[in-house]
Amino acid sequence: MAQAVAHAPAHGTNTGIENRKLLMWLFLGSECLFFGSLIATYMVFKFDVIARGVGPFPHDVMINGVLHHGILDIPTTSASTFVLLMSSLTMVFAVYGAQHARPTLMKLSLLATIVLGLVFLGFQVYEFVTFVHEGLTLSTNLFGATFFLLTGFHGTHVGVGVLYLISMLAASMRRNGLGADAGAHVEIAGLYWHFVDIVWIVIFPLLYLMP
Amino acid sequence: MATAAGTLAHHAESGVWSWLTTVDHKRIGVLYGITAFSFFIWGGVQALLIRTQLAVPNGEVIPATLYNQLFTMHALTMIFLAVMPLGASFSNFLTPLMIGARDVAFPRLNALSFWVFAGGAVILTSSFFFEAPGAGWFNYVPLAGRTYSPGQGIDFYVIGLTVLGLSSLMAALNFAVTIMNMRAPGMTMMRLPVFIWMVLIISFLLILALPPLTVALIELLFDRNYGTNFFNPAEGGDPILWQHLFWIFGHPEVYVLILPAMGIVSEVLPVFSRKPLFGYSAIVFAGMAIAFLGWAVWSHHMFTTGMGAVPRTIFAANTMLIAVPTGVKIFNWLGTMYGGSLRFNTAMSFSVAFIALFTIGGISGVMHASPPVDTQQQDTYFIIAHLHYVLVGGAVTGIFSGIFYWFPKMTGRLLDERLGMTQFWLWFIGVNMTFFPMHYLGLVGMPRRIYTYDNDLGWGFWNMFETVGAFVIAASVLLFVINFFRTMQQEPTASDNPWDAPTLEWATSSPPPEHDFDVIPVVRARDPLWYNRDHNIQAEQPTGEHIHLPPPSYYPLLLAVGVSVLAVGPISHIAFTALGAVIAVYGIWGWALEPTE
Amino acid sequence: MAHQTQHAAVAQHGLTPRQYIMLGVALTVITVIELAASYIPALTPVLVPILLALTAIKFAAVVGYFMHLRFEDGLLAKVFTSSLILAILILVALAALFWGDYAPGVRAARGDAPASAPAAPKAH
Amino acid sequence: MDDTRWARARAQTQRFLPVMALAVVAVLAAACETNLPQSTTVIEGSHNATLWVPYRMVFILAAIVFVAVMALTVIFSITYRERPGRTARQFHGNTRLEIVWTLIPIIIVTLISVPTVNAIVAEAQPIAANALRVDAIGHQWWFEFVYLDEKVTTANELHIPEGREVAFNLKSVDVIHSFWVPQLAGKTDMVPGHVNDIKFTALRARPEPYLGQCAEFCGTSHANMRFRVFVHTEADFAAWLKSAAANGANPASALEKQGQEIFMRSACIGCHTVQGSAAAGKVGPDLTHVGSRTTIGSGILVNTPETLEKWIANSADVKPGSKMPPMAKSDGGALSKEEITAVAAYLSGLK
Ligand code: HEA
Ligand code: HEA
Ligand code: HEC
Ligand code: CUA
Ligand SMILES: [Cu+2]
Repeated sequence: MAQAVAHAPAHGTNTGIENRKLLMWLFLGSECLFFGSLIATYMVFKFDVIARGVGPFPHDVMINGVLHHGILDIPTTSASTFVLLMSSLTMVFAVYGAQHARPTLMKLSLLATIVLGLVFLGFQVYEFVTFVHEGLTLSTNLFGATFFLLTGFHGTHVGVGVLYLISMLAASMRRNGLGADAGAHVEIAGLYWHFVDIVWIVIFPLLYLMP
Repeated sequence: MATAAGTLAHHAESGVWSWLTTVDHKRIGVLYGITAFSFFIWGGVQALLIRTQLAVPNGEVIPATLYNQLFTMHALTMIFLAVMPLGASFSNFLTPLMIGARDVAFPRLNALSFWVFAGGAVILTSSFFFEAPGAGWFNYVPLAGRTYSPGQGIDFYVIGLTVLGLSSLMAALNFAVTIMNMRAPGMTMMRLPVFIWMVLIISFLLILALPPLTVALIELLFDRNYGTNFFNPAEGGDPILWQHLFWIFGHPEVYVLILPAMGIVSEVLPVFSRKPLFGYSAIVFAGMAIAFLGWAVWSHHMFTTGMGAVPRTIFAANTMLIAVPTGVKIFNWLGTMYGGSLRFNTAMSFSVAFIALFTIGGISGVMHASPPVDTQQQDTYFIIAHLHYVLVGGAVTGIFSGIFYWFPKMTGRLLDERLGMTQFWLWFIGVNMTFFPMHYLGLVGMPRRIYTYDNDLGWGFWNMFETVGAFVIAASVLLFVINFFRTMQQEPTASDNPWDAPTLEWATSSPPPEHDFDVIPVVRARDPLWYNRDHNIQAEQPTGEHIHLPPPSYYPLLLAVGVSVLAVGPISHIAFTALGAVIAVYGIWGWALEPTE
Repeated sequence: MAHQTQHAAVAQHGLTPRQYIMLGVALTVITVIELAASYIPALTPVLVPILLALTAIKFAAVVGYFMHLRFEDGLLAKVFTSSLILAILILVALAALFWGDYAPGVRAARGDAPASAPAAPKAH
Repeated sequence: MDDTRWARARAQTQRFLPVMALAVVAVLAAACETNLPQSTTVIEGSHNATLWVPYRMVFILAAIVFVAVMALTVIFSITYRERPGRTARQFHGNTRLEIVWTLIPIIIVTLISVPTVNAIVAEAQPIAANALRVDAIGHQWWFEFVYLDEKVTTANELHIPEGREVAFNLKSVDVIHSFWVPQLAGKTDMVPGHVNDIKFTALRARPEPYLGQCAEFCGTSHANMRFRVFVHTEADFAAWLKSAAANGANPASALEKQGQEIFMRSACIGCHTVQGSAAAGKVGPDLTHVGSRTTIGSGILVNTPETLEKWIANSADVKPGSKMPPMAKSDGGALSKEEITAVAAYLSGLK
């Protein structure tokens, strides 16, 4: 089977894990701490806006008998969450295509992933712009600061991922594509992409759904 | 010679350009070493200025603001630009040699780490031309916020540390992969030299500890420049959050500083005791236990911030527990000396001194691990005594031991022993003269970070004494510098294994050829060369097989320039960010497309 | 060197395309459940545990199958999960430290009220 | 070949040793200092007494470990020195020993933990019913003390009764400071946005003050942020409270009168309070009884009319970074030399 060749295990490593793959997983471990710290900041200040009564607020709250409407747009964000989830699915197929010597599947899936990533970023830009119009900025209150920092850094990661995938797609258009190593290249890009997705899997319920 | 062994692709051997584009781990190690030692002297000069100001009560040598910048930059220089990269110098030079590999897993990434480090060092140090940071090395807010530090100093701190952190992260990832994946046949994990174990542990510590610092730095950057209020109590922020995030990084960081020295000592002691390391596995597991526990103690730097009784108790207990694995190491080193035949040359003397000096620092650490006791010791010279005993008496002493031990391997020359022993005694006396009285001064109430003190507090004598001690240390360091230059002028005469040492780096020539080993050695035991010696096993013969080495590349340098220029945007003009980004993107593309065959 | 690399060949299985799609659908369904749960007032008291549990499942599914971690050498799983656990522990510790000691409510009660009445002992 | 080299080096260093020993003795003889007003080992307050229990325990155990490790290092270094005919014994470890030296530190650490936890619990006791309540507020670079029930405000010099608990709320208006009177109590930080607390009982009244010092780096003049604590008998304290609650004294001479006028029409009143006058500023220390303080500038200058003049003329001269602007005309202020003399006289009279 052609598959066996494309899957050739890394040569000469003691663990049998390819160097770059090990590097990526270690890096993702580091990223856990990075987003962990950002989320910790968010959690530490979670109740501060309510305690101090300085809006805009993330969710509907009653303060001194007055109902303040939450600023978070859950339906829209659910849509963008779905988009990002689907991008993970298309990414899986890009890896699958690369590893099973099906370059067209790989390229189309990469393209789909890029497009979905861009759509997600579009949602985020829209959300940020709306919030700024409604008076939520970095300096309005700690919800603004923690929200923009956390989702902003997630968005930056998505952006970097999109650039990464575009480079990969461009490189795969060359005469000999991504070369013999295509499977590994795309797989490692995929690891990064999925990680960015799971960060959102955590952020979405934490920020948007929990009261 | 090197070329006889394999058909080696040739690269430029000398000249500035060859150093700028090198991806050879040994050369990168040398670059780290020379840069870091220069910064050690620079940090030492700052320390001498500090000591001069404190020599007498109401000293008037250095004004308050400059003094505050000096101790801040002294600590930053010593920690981030001297001791950490000195550790990196050893791990770069030695890791592939000691595990029997031809290079690290990602040679270009390795070069990038160095150049990004150089960029960060330039950024941080250049602050002296504008305004140096002056809020202490742990940079507590709100003092470090825009309101109370309106100048640019703190921005240099933030940018400099972020860039340096990036460099360390890349290096740590690289070394973790190298050690896990690139070992010679037979080099199982439990045969790894202890030094390599320590490098691996440090790599994990850095990979996991740097992100919280980065997040703290980003939040401070935003607070200072983009209007957020993470640390501003007036708007609901909390200065304590900075302390937590900083020390979540900061405590693992101190183990990053000490573990290389512990690794060095574990290599040197057996060689000059002429017997195997006592309790190898205990030492390795103790190293892991230290690294593991090191995550659960950070708040011991915050015992006086008004934490509740429960967290204080928990953090105190965890902190004290670290004495247990560390004690295991100390006693195993003593066990290594026990029954040996100790040859007290310079390398060995520094290693034995390490045991004594580090223990003193460790014990004082356990003393202020008790929160009630710490309320009397925190922010006094007792802490300064502790930190210098572990850092100077520990880390730097260990590093000197390593320099004397591996110098023949690195340069083919043996450092002069007479100068070496004189340096050692000056060092040992100077360190104790400078830092031991600090315990006493702390206990009689001298706070740290004061540029002046009154005559009638009874601190004058010992401060003068310490200042004299600091100059004794300087004399010692000066002797080393002289020794270095004198030795380098001589012909390389060192044999492959002048110490009859057991580890793989001594199986190749001194200095090693560019490809490290003519034939990758096979490892049969924990002390491979001793095993081979005792079992009369000859080294494998070269096969003439083609040895592939990665070609030099200027992309790491270019990319590092891009990153550094990009980073100074927030403290200069946004145009720099744009320019840096362009350079960086170009660098990445060139890097990705550059053939490595 | 061959002996070192042999066991690597066993790795690299993964799911079939069909299974991937099924998993994608399942993840979407879980997301919908999360969303729905957050809109049902009756669930409010148990919403946090529900969300945490569902998030954990999604997380594990993506990491395990999309990222192939289930089929990789155990070392990778160890590296990643230990990092993740550390991150979670630190997050929990910080939340506990701040909510326990310095939470806004606690702060207001302890702090800005002038200390005319004997303040409660600061036992965490 | 290396052998002769290092043997020679060793001979050299050995000649050096007696000289060193002599030096050590000489130095120790020269260093006998008895007056240590900020020493943490002098116990004059209940807080310091509580923490002295683990403190002492820690010291004793530390000394034992220190002596043991140093002794082993030195003994091994001497006994197992390389010598003709010696060969190193080859062994790899010893599990029983390994267990022993794991257990010993565990025992030591447990011994330290017990008094530690006891002291932490003792610190967390509720405040005594008759406690004196004081807000201690950190400013860059001075301390403000507000007696909550007595409604008295003072700065840099704290007066308390002996034998009665004093309970502090520790606050800060700007950056983090730390409240520390080594002989009475360990330190606790003053963190903006938080209110920390510390309480202690001074064990005895004495004429000379206890020295306090800010113990968290707080900027330029952190070194100059000191304060004094006067411990009185209960009766003396009551008298002090009474005088401290009174309005600022009226000027007693023409010069003082002139000084008062200048003070009241100058920038001073924007920052300083003199009770019973128009001066009600809150930026700087309360000056109602500044004349009765022994020091000014948070404990860095003895309080005399001359030092007051110097301070008012340009406080940054004596205290780098001082937040009080220079007042002398020569330094960009509004007051002439004579005017400053008058103001200083007025302030000296505010007993
Ligand atoms: C190389 C760096 C290094 C190392 C290894 C250590 C090791 C330790 N440190 Fe240290 N520490 C610093 C660097 C380091 N530290 C620095 C830089 C600061 C100040 C930061 C600042 O404020 O600027 C600091 C501050 C610091 C504090 C905060 C003090 C304060 O600000 O109030 C505390 C408190 O608990 C502490 C504790 C410890 C402990 C318990 C250890 C332990 O790991 C030590 C363990 C070792 C031993 C105990 C010796 C050997 C053991 C035996 C011989 C066994 C038997 C011994 C006993 C049972 C006691 N350290
Ligand atoms: C690795 C870390 C490290 C190292 C190696 C050192 C080394 C030294 N340190 Fe430092 N120090 C810290 C880390 C370190 N320090 C930290 C973290 C702080 C806390 C900062 C803070 O509060 O924020 C601190 C603070 C600190 C203080 C307290 C300042 C204060 O609180 O006010 C003092 C005071 O004496 C001091 C002194 C010294 C001295 C004398 C040395 C000596 O060992 C230095 C020896 C080196 C030399 C003397 C080099 C000289 C060589 C020459 C001159 C050669 C001649 C020149 C040529 C050939 C060109 N240090
Ligand atoms: C902008 C505010 C400001 C103005 C105006 C000002 N002061 Fe001050 N003053 C301070 C501050 C702040 C301090 C505390 C400085 C320190 O100790 O670091 C202080 C301290 C003092 C002290 C020392 C008090 C003590 O107990 O240590 C005296 C005396 C004093 N001021 C007198 C004056 C006089 C007289 C004037 C007017 C001529 C004046 N001040 C104007 C802010 C001000
Ligand atoms: Cu206030 Cu230091
Ligand atoms: Cu620590």
